[in-house]
Amino acid sequence: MAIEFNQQIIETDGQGYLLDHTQWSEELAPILAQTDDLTLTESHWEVIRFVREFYLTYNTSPAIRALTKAMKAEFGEEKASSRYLYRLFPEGPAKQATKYAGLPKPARCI
Amino acid sequence: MTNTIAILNTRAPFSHTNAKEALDVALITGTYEIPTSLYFSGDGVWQLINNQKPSELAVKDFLKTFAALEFYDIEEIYVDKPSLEQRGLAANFHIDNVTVLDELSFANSLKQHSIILSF
Amino acid sequence: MTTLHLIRESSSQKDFSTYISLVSTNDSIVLLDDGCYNANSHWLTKLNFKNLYVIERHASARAIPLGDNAKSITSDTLVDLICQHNNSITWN
Amino acid sequence: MKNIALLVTTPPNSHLTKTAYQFALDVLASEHHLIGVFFYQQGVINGGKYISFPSDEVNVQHLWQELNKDHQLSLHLCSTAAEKFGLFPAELVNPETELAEGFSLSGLGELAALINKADKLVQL
Repeated sequence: MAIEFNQQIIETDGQGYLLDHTQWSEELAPILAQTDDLTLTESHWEVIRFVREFYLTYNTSPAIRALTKAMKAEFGEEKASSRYLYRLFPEGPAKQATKYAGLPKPARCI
Repeated sequence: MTNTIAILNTRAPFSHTNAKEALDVALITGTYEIPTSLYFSGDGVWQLINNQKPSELAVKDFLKTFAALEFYDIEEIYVDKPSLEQRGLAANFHIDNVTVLDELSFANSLKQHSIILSF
Repeated sequence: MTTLHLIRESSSQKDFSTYISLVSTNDSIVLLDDGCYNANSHWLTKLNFKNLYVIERHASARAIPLGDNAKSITSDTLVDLICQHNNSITWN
Repeated sequence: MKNIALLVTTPPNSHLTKTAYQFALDVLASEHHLIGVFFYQQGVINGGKYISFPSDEVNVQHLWQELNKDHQLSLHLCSTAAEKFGLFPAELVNPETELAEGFSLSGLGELAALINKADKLVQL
């Protein structure tokens, strides 16, 4: 599959994850979210930027528990609860936020 | 009784996939809140040495993931001192919180765990 | 605390030096698969280890003569040994 | 009685895998309980649907399948490893249909669950 964006063809896998994370830009995130009927708010953006930064630093997408632990340090207890994150990303914060952040699909294992 | 798991790494990072596969196990047991400790001896100590550039080999830089271990509650990371010495290596690692142990302390610490997996 | 050490390869295939230092007097060693080739090898006899087991069929299949230093066991004894020790290490 | 779990990392054509199988059989015949086998690394190839052996060689996959059938022993394949070794197309919605009968697809989380339940985890 592919998305046409800014006269560029961006390849994705069957579930909508970018095949090349370097092709991502912030303008692409709302388009990726739209395919799941999700409108991104500033709260979503906090998580998306955080997940992307996590990936670029550690070369892995965080599983939910690591995500909440890492977010706690940056945003405090309230925003780092998995309940809060699931409210934002009902299909699973680790899965969905990584998709809109242009990152590879987390391993099936996790 | 609660199990604690020790993952013993004995191979250098790139020629085998063992290093990465051991790390994957650690990230999962950490995620599942099983107390997880990492041990490095023999050629396994090379996994922690500073200034490696896996991307020059077209290998995904999974070594960067070691720095995220704290988010998986993995804070016990031990290195066998004689293994460093035999290879002429200084305790110069790409992550913090690594404890270098002499031969006997390394063995005693490792063998406290109810489950030991070696890779 | 006692550990069961499982050796499955000949020492010419694997560098055991890192594992040997983990063996303490009360531990046990089991030779299985190609690990049986170590039965009479210098490094092992030098350890002069009293709790040394060999899976009999694995050794006889390989025409490995067993001396008094090793106890021959059948494969099901491995289950008992696993349960009698606190943990096990596979010399990978 | 102890709960024992088994971690298998060698492919079906390796003699080491037969030793792992023999251990599983011995646990099942003992007073202890074998709570599951987790296939990791090259071990996942044991669950490949299309492996075949010459008729005069022992087919270890059949042996695993017998244990699954006769003892309801669960045979977990690490899904990431299974994908890497090409056991099924990554996009498949029901990849389990592409595995040999008796094997199931699991995350490493299943290994963690076995570790939580087991008194002993043996790596063979």
